[in-house]
Amino acid sequence: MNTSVVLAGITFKNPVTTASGTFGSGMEYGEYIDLSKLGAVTTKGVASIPWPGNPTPRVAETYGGMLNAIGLQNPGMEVFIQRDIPFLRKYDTKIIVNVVGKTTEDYCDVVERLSDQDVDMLEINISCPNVKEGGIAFGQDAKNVETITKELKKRAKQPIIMKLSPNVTDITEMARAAEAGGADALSLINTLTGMKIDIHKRAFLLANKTGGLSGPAIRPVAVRMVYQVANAVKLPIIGMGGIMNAEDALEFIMAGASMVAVGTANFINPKAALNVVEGINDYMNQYGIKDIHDLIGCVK
Amino acid sequence: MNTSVVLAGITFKNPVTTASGTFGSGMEYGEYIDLSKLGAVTTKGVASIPWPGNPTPRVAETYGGMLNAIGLQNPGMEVFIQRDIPFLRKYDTKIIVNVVGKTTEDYCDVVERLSDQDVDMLEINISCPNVKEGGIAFGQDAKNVETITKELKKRAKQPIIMKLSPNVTDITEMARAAEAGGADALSLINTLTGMKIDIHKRAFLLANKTGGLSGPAIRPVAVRMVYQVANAVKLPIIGMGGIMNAEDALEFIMAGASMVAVGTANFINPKAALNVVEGINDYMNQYGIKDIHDLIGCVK
Amino acid sequence: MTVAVKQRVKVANQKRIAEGIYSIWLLAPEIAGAAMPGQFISLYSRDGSRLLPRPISICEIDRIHGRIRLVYRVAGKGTLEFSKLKENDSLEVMGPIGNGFTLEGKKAILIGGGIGIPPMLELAKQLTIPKVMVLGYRDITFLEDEFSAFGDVFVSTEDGSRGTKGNVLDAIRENGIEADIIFACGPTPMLRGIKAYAAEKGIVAQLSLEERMACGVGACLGCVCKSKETDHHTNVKNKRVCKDGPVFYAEEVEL
Amino acid sequence: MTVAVKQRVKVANQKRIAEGIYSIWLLAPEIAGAAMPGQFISLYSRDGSRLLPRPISICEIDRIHGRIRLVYRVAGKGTLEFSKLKENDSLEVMGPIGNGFTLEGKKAILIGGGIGIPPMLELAKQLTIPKVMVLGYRDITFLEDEFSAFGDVFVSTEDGSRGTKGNVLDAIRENGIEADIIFACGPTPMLRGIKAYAAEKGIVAQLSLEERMACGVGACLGCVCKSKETDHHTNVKNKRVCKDGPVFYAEEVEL
Ligand SMILES: Cc1cc2nc3c(=O)[nH]c(=O)nc-3n(C[C@H](O)[C@H](O)[C@H](O)COP(=O)(O)OP(=O)(O)OC[C@H]3O[C@@H](n4cnc5c(N)ncnc54)[C@H](O)[C@@H]3O)c2cc1C
Ligand SMILES: Cc1cc2nc3c(=O)[nH]c(=O)nc-3n(C[C@H](O)[C@H](O)[C@H](O)COP(=O)(O)OP(=O)(O)OC[C@H]3O[C@@H](n4cnc5c(N)ncnc54)[C@H](O)[C@@H]3O)c2cc1C
Ligand SMILES: Cc1cc2nc3c(=O)[nH]c(=O)nc-3n(C[C@H](O)[C@H](O)[C@H](O)COP(=O)(O)O)c2cc1C
Ligand SMILES: Cc1cc2nc3c(=O)[nH]c(=O)nc-3n(C[C@H](O)[C@H](O)[C@H](O)COP(=O)(O)O)c2cc1C
Ligand code: FES
Ligand code: FES
Repeated sequence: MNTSVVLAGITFKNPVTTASGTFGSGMEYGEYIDLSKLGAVTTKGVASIPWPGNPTPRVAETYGGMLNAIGLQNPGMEVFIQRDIPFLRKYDTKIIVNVVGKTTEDYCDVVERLSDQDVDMLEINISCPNVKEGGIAFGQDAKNVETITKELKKRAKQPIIMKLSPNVTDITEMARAAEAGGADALSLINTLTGMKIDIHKRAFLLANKTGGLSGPAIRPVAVRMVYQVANAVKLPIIGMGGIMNAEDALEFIMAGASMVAVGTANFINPKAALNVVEGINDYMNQYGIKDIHDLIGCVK
Repeated sequence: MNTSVVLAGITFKNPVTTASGTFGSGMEYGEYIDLSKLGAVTTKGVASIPWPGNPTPRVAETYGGMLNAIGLQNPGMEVFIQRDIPFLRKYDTKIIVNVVGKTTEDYCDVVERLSDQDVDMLEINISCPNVKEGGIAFGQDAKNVETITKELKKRAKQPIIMKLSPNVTDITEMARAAEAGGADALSLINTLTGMKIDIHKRAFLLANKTGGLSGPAIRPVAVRMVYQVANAVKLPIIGMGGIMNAEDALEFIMAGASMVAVGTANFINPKAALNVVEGINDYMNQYGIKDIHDLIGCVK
Repeated sequence: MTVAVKQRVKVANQKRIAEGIYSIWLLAPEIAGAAMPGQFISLYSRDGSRLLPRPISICEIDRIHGRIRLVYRVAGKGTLEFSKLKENDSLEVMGPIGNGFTLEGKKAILIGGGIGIPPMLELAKQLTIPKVMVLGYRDITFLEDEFSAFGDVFVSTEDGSRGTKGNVLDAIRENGIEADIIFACGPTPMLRGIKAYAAEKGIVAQLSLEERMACGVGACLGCVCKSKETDHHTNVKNKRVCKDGPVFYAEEVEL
Repeated sequence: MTVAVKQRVKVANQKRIAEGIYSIWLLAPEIAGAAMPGQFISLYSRDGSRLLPRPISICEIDRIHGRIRLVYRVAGKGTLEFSKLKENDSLEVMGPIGNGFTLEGKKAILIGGGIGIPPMLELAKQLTIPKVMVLGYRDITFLEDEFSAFGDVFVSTEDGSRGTKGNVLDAIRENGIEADIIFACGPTPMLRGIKAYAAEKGIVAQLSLEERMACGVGACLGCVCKSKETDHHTNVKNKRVCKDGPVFYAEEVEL
């Protein structure tokens, strides 16, 4: 049985990674699961300098999901390079580094610095709804998507994954722009912008007012977008958005994702990503499927 | 205690209506609740001629929500006018008629025909994700929104509510376009486009492949959009999207909605809309709030 | 018809009657009092992540004790949840829903396919004309014995492990069964076959259809089937399975 | 520190100890074996619509019987669900989580405010130095008696219905309580006041903070508090309440 996939020349032992920002750099969940069993670990977004993130409360539960407005708190690329990359390299798994910035220069700085590092792919977060200056502003305009992709491709030695925002009228337009800019792969979806109000306090639940909606509540939107993009561009897709178990992951794979990322589910069950790996194997065994590629995009 | 609201000159005894398409024309749920206790009944979208809708399966359950791809099946305006308006007029409630079409002419035909009828407001559905030819295509382009609003305003004698799609990059742009076109009020949100795959059958769950996601799963997105629009335009807003109970409804009201619509919740509990009416009263009693207007948009 | 209120009812008892098949008795006097064979009830999950009702046919009605029986297959998470209910546990239901079978004819064949078998049991009890039952299974059989009190029972299995190898129509042909009316519930391909068979034989057939539902009360237009004539309510060639059905005359519907 | 696995545990018993306040004992030998005063556990809802864990402090540890006690207020739907659990029911939990109190000092004041009172009970049991307890309530008191086994107990209530009218600091001042260390858990305004008081008196204070959580294990950065110095892990002036806390020295954090 083959579950390994190749994205932009990088071979992953299985099609399961973690969704950026839900798994830190793997240290905490590394106490619960063997990171070597994952196809890859995708790390929390890292910027050129440390970011303190947003005021608290930063998270709120919603029906079948959650809102977060972490605001991309991160220790900055230098600490990340010194501490987190060596930590992850001890495991037999690929490393995908999620990159954030407020300006094009910011993104370029991080990508340039990481280009010499021993990491496998760079995932460019142009879709974070929780920081005003950057993130999503890049991801909601096709021209911007193309331009920034081009700039980063010039600098990166690793293949580049553009991570798309679902808060757009037509996600295929953004996907095409990323493809035109030379992206090697696409990740989708990031969170949907949402809000929760505490009716007893008559106040926003999040200090940031709005946050990013994740979890199983958004899965149908994510599956739809993966399907649309898979049928619009040739790039391989990492699908995510509300994957709680292998069945959910298989929906994304059948819709056209070559890999999947487990996000919010980690918070509910630290073994969620591992369960997805195992559950995909079980499914393939049950139906006698020899190669995961027979499932990728099999529903048309 | 005052719970009555005035939208575009029409007085509603309370701020609760039903979401179009989830309540038929009130006949079925009229067996469970007294329709006279609702601020208004909003009817299923009606076209100039009968529409058969999409093939089945048309509905699918999702985590904390559901997908539908009814495809705007409706008996056409003539039967609606002969049968459904007289039925509803027997109750002491306002009538909001949801209007659909495939072309601008279609919409104009229905609005013209309804303009002489004894109904209180017209809600224009330019946001249905389930019919290829019309609906959402109008609602995802600001120019189209403005143009069609203008055309309909010329023909309608009743105030016009434009119902907006959440499947857009910037909902305030569509709201402003509707305002510029002369809309009297806005309804939001319609459903988010989603998809579900049956991994055992390796097929789409809905015959239409995609459907509209509704229910509590989408509430944070809906509340966010209502808040954004309330702060962008002067028009009154009917807020909807995942309202299951009075607490949920109050989130919308505090975010800036003057009225709320109960949709998918009717399917889970035929008394849902009534419970919302009563629960809002209870809340106001509990906190000594004399006028619902003290709650509308109170969270800034 | 009485209105089906949504109510919380208690479980009288439940047992597994075959691999993955459960039989549950619910204490629901109002439903038992109003129900007709062929009607169904909507069952609601306790877990808020599963919102929509699960439609399950009424298998038996016990008016005296105010109870109804359901027999169902564990098909997914909702029915899995129901299968864990024990005596005195409660759950929310709405019903009875829809139009059941019309009791008519001179000699009947009651046909059930798979999980379409249960509703035929109450029909068998209430239908007083001469009748035979034809039950089609994939492999494992259930409820078979309970039907034998009401007439001859013929069985078909796909794997031929019991009765006729094949489907219910094979069993009918093999056993030379004749009648002037058919009552049937089962998967669509089976019903399609029966519709053709009834047309060929020139006899009446009442078919109980299945479709995905949301409201269960006729409001959402989620559960329609294609009808031959323009429907009075919808004004198009669609009928609502939940409200106008689930039982239709074969000629009324396109399958 | 042992890893907090997610596990299903059984309820030994539960009772309501005041209006809206429940005391539950869970059979959780691993947690009981590893837990320290001031740590907490994450409780998971059975209803899939509520995904995130509910953090609840450990109120008592019974190593001998492998049990832990939680005392909590019904604040919303999750705690309402927990309040209905009965003996032998089970629920999923993860723990023990976080860093508890450091047992130190010569003479201590243990301060609990409202639903911050429960974790002080196990601390009172384990802390062997001379100590007094100061418990602040809005109106209705709970757990008060159980503390008296471990030292003098002073109470404040907002409405003055018992003890000092006012807050815990009013009670401390009114009763002239002195110590070289404070251990405290309660609402942020209370902790802010205690931090200022401790600074003024030049004494050490360990404060247990509260913040909304998602992962509960230090991965999501949802639950941070502001720290005075750049934190070793985050490399910014933020510490994670779930992993680095919930107990911090007053000088470490900005409130
Ligand atoms: C009128 C009618 C009568 C029925 N009577 C019986 C019966 O007596 N015994 C029995 O075992 N089954 C019966 N079914 C099928 C039964 O409704 C489904 O097996 C059940 O809803 C599956 O729920 P689940 O949560 O276990 O599966 P899931 O697949 O998890 O359900 C997800 C959603 O799909 C719906 N769904 C899934 N399968 C079906 C289906 N086959 N038909 C309609 N909706 C479906 C569910 O209601 C739910 O909304 C009947 C269906 C209809 C329409
Ligand atoms: C470290 C720590 C220890 C705690 N110990 C106790 C205790 O011993 N006894 C006790 O009664 N309460 C304690 N709390 C508060 C307790 O976590 C909340 O009251 C509880 O989560 C409310 O859940 P709910 O579903 O009833 O409320 P809801 O409002 O429905 O919860 C919705 C979401 O918000 C979160 N939430 C709501 N209130 C709080 C809060 N005050 N703090 C953190 N998250 C919150 C919930 O966990 C959930 O994710 C503690 C909180 C923390 C952070
Ligand atoms: C707490 C939290 C933090 C996140 N941080 C990041 C981030 O730093 N960079 C990024 O690209 N996406 C981030 N995301 C988005 C996730 O990677 C993922 O796209 C999204 O949550 C949908 O997947 P899920 O529903 O499985 O969580 C974050 C999500 C959550 C919940
Ligand atoms: C079955 C179904 C049918 C619907 N039909 C219509 C319609 O005809 N016209 C319309 O404007 N919106 C229609 N909608 C959208 C709802 O009116 C509402 O905007 C949406 O469902 C969000 O609200 P909810 O989450 O409370 O259901 C339909 C929704 C559902 C679930
Ligand atoms: S399920 Fe809504 S009309 Fe039948
Ligand atoms: S809750 Fe995730 S870091 Fe504390």
